[in-house]
Amino acid sequence: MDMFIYPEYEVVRNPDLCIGCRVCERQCANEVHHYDFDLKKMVADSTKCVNCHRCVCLCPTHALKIVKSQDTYKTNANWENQTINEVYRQAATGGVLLSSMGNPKPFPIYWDKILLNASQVTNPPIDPLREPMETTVYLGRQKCEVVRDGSGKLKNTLAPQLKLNMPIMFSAMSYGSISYNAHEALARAATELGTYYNTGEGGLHKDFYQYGPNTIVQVASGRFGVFKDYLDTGAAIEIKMGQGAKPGIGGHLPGKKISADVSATRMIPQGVDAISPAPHHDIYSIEDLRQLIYSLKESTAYKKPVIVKVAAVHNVAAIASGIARSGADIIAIDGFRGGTGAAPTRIRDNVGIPIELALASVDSRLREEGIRDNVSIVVGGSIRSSADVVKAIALGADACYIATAAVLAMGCHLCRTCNVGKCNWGIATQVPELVKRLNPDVAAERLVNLVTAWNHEIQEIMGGMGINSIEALRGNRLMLRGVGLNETELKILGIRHAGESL
Amino acid sequence: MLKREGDIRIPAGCAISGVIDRSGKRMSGKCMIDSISTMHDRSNGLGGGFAGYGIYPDFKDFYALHLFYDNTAAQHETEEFLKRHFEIAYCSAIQTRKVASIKDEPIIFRYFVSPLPRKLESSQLDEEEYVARCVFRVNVEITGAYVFSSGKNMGIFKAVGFPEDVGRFYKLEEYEGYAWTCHGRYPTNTPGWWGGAHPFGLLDYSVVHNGEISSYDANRRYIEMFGYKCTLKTDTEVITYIFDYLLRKRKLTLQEAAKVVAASFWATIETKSEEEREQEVLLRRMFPSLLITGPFSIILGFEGGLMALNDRLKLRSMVCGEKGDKAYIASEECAIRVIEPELDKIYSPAGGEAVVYTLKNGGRRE
Amino acid sequence: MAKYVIIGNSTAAVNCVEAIRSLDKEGDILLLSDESHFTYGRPLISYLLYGKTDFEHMKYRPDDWYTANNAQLKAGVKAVKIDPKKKKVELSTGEKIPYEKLLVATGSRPFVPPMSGLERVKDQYSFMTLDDALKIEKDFKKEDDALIIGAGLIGLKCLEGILGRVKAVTVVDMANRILPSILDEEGSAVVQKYLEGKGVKFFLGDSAAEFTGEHAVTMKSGKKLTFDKLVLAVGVRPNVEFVQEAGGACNRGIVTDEGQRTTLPDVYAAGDCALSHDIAADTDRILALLPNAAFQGRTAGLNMAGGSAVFDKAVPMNAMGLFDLHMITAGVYEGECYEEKGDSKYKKLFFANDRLKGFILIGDVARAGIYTSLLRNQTPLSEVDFAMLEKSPALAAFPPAYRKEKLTQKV
Amino acid sequence: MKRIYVNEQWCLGCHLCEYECAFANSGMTDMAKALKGKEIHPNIRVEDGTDGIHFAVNCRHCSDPICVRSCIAGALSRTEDGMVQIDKSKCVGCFTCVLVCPYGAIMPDADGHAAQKCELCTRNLCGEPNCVKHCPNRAIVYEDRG
Repeated sequence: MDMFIYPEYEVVRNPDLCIGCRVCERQCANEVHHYDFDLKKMVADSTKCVNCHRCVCLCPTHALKIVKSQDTYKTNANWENQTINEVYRQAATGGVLLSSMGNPKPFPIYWDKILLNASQVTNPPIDPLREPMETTVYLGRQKCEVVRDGSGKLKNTLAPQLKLNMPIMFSAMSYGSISYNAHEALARAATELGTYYNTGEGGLHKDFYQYGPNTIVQVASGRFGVFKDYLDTGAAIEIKMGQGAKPGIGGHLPGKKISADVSATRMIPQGVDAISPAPHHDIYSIEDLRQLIYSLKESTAYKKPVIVKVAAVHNVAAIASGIARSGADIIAIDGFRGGTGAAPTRIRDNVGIPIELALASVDSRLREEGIRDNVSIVVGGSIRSSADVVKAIALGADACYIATAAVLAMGCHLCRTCNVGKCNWGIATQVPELVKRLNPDVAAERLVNLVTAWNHEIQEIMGGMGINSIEALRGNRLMLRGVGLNETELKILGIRHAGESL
Repeated sequence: MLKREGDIRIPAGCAISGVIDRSGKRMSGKCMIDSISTMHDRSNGLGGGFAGYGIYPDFKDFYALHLFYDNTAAQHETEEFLKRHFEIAYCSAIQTRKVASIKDEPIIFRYFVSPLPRKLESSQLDEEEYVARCVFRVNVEITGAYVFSSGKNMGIFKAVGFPEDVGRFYKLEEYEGYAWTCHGRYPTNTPGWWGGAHPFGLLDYSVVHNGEISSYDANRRYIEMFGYKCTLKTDTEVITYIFDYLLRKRKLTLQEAAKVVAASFWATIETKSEEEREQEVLLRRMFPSLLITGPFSIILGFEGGLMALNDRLKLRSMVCGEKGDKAYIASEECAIRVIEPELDKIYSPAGGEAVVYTLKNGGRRE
Repeated sequence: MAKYVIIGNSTAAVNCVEAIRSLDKEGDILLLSDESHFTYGRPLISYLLYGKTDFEHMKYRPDDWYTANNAQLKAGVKAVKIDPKKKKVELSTGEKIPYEKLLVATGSRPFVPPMSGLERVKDQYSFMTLDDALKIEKDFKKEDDALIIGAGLIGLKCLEGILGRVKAVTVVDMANRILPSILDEEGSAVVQKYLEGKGVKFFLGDSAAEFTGEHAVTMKSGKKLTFDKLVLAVGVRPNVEFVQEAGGACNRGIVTDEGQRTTLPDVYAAGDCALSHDIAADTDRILALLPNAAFQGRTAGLNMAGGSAVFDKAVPMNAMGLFDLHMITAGVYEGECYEEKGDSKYKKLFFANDRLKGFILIGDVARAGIYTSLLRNQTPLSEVDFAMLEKSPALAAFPPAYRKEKLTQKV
Repeated sequence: MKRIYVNEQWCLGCHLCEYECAFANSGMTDMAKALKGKEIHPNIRVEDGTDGIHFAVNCRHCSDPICVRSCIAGALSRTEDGMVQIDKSKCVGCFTCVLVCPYGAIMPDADGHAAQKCELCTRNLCGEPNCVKHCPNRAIVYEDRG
């Protein structure tokens, strides 16, 4: 018999408010709620609850809430309830623990220990409502020869670049891990915003080829859905070497998520597990990567920038330096808090390093080597707000990838059970009735709202610093100060402590 | 204790002025002293300086190195270094006069030098780059020595004090040049250091600057990738390096360099002709990290001319005036009127609008 | 001179005026009415007696309707003749009113078959007009026994109106069941049982042989009944005489085309006086229903004002309430039948040749219009999920394209 | 004129609209107080079809409304901008409108004495259709589509 584990969260219903409309019952794919005709009232089974808040949000009288249950084992700072429960689970199943979304453990969040500057007296703040405040970013290699034509005009010798209206893109989430409607929403929002979304490793559904100019197509170790049309359709190609949530680990999309459409898009049989190997089996070294980069460039006539995405790991600066010299146009670095549709819990929670430190060390390293303008740097892995974006850019990033914030905008409540495939918000699921819950009209609008709001905030913050173009913020670490950071941390981040003058 | 330039970054508000006679006729430095002194209140006595072009006709083929030494040990070490790398045509202390307000003067020396041919050849560098690198080495490696002027047939003169006092200190009325710039400094958090005064120069580029740029660290961290060492951490220093990089190393024109540094807004670029649009977009895409934001008005001095440039929002005052062959640039109109009351033309250039005055007989390309 | 003359002031007439005004804001409109009331909802007279409405609320249109539509009402006059050649209507007063376009919306009148001794009955009433109802309201007393001859729609609506006003009501009809025009036999029995539960006495399959006195009648069966008040609701006859005499074709009603044109030039007919083509039964007949009068009046009006409208969806249909029992019926009761019968439910759907032919709903009438639409549109049942519709009317049973058309765009 | 349109592609069949409608027309400001323990009689009804098909139906505010033509009492009428409205004081509950409405969108009210229908929340305090406002998936929208 399995050890009974008391649910971590409990559904609490206010009987005075519940009108028995049964919306919660209809909306819970986990079948937590049902109307008891004998008792003539709604009842809930908290053991099934994943705390996705769908019922809480839809209850018209706000009769529901979900609370952390108070049941506890004998208090033990070392053996916490969750730790004990995980032992019980593994003792019962013999399996690897799986989780989703980003690392929830209380590691330091460096963003929150960095403060921003503003102008006072000697240098005027700029009011973004009165003056232009530019957030347009071009991503790609900037290093090029100055060449003139006969009339003395400069010739464009730049490698292909991506133009972003704001330094924010939607990070890779594959069709398969997220739903058709979620993909459509991301594609439409990226198009409307003038930025990019990323197919992830699941190929690109035919319906979305129309959004190609705002699509980054990913080539990952499984090579799902990669063929000529796919590469030609995207605005850029991203080679995924690793992912912040699970560095060194491949992917595994269970067969039940391989619907007919997903199967066609990924070019794999329906209902069969989709396995992404941990490495690319044609890339065992940096020179192999260079070959793949140039293979992809060759096959797309050198018209598209190539992004190489790596997880933030200990040696990331050296790795990035190698990538910057391998023909990549953009390096994407994914921090250890990045989200995922499914990852082994132990990997998610223990592997990789914070994006803030990875970014700072990569940017510094590339500058020391004089090759920072070989590549643009895009960072992801828990960019939570416009302030994080501003700090990332001041540390040296060209742009940020957001995904967790994007799915939150679409409705996700971070219940972290994407791996189960029954997402009540219609995002991380392929079940038609659940997919339907995400109207792309609504989701795209919310994504546009979010990014537009962030961009306004970025402009406000820049204006406060007296900076009216995002280029002048990039790598401008003097705009940052640390609080509560030790010497090593400050040194890696390349910033001074708050209170230290300019 | 207050730190000096180089230890910390010093923003400053200031006054600038410049004049050029496009016919090439040389003027005494006195006109600049007169001009800057009208803007006395824009300085606080913590720095002033001048750059004169065409002042060393007798040594016009030699790099004129002006140095500050804190002590003779530094001087000896530096001179050893110079001898290893240059042929020194002439060297002497720079003549100064006693001015009550100018205190704590360092040892101030001038060398007219030319790279040793064998050294230059083995360095595989062009001559200017060779000189520039030597200047960086002195400034970075030799404690107590500082090269503050390194161009040909031009010289920078600066000190801690009000600019008009500095001018008198250096006896600038005795120098004659076809172009002059000057600067009165209003730093906000330094005791002022001689080397930190403006103009800042590298080779024949000199910059006087009024403002406080917000893009400083983005610019600095970028330009340092190309061998520049921002030892002073001042705006003027990084601006000078940016122009040196764009003009000398990347061979951009002055106008192109201005479009990098004070780029038109994207929205403005949209409204331009296709050709202009292409060029300006290209420049912004090639050198995004050299965009300078925040208030600035600068006069860039170079062999054969001056360029005036404001930040793109024009957050600092700057006017240009013309009278015959003479052209004037200053923070305030009064600084021009005081030396030329009857102008043919006076106007205020728009933000980001580069105004270039060059010698009629051919200075540098625009 | 009025461009448009309308004989009548009820449903067909009012809808005709509104239709004219939708196309012609200017042309003068004159309505002629032999009643002296503001236009009122004729079927409301039973509700007036039943107490569900009052004189004020019976107005079929708002108080400013005539002025808002720039229509003149000449009330209390009787049109007696049409001169189609001279295009004039003659009134009983001899006045001749010229017209460019004429609508005959003269309705119908009670039909009283010859009954021996009827002249002996002083307190006899018909139930057609507001004046009839007002008279009943005034005359009928709590202690009266009422006898209604006729168990059709008029008779039973009168019953509903007066049951609470008198001591007892007895209903007789020659037919052997009630509401034969709208119910099948089983349905009649259900309703009859319901009414009997309210204390109503029925004598069916029987008729008055002779009124033997002011308050007594002997039935054909020999049964003798007494009463205080007698209501005659045997039937109605359409008022077709004007048209007939003027040479217009008339059958059991005025013959019109689908645009409500009579055979006389510029003369139109609509309402209870005019024939309709019943598409459910594929036969021409009078469909004395208010919606039908409205559709016809509107069609006539549009055509009179120069439009081109057709009304080709006439089906018999009724929504009928007796006390708290509601029934909705339509079409004809032929072909295969789907039925559900329960305590509070009686439902029959008749279908043949891939079409719904008719239906009867008693009790639960919700969303009956979906069935009616199948009938009026002659929708092939193979195009819908009829099995689902049998259970309950639902748009879900229609093809998605139909729903898209109806629910996602203006209809 | 703005009308309510439904898109069954996005209807989840949650039936929230029915409760929001009932609440909107309850005249109360507290939903629990208005609806708790009561049977609701909303003007909008969700149909739950087969294969996960759901959609809400309420008055289409037809441009040539058959219910208005058929009303025996003149209780149904069309406002100047095209909304079909009901004057309950005139309605006698004959349900001829129920007989003719092809959408089944007009219905007997709670006590069965008169008809009721959607009046786009113009007669309550909402100001805008409450079903639209609370539809969690924009399956019901209030738009001018001609």
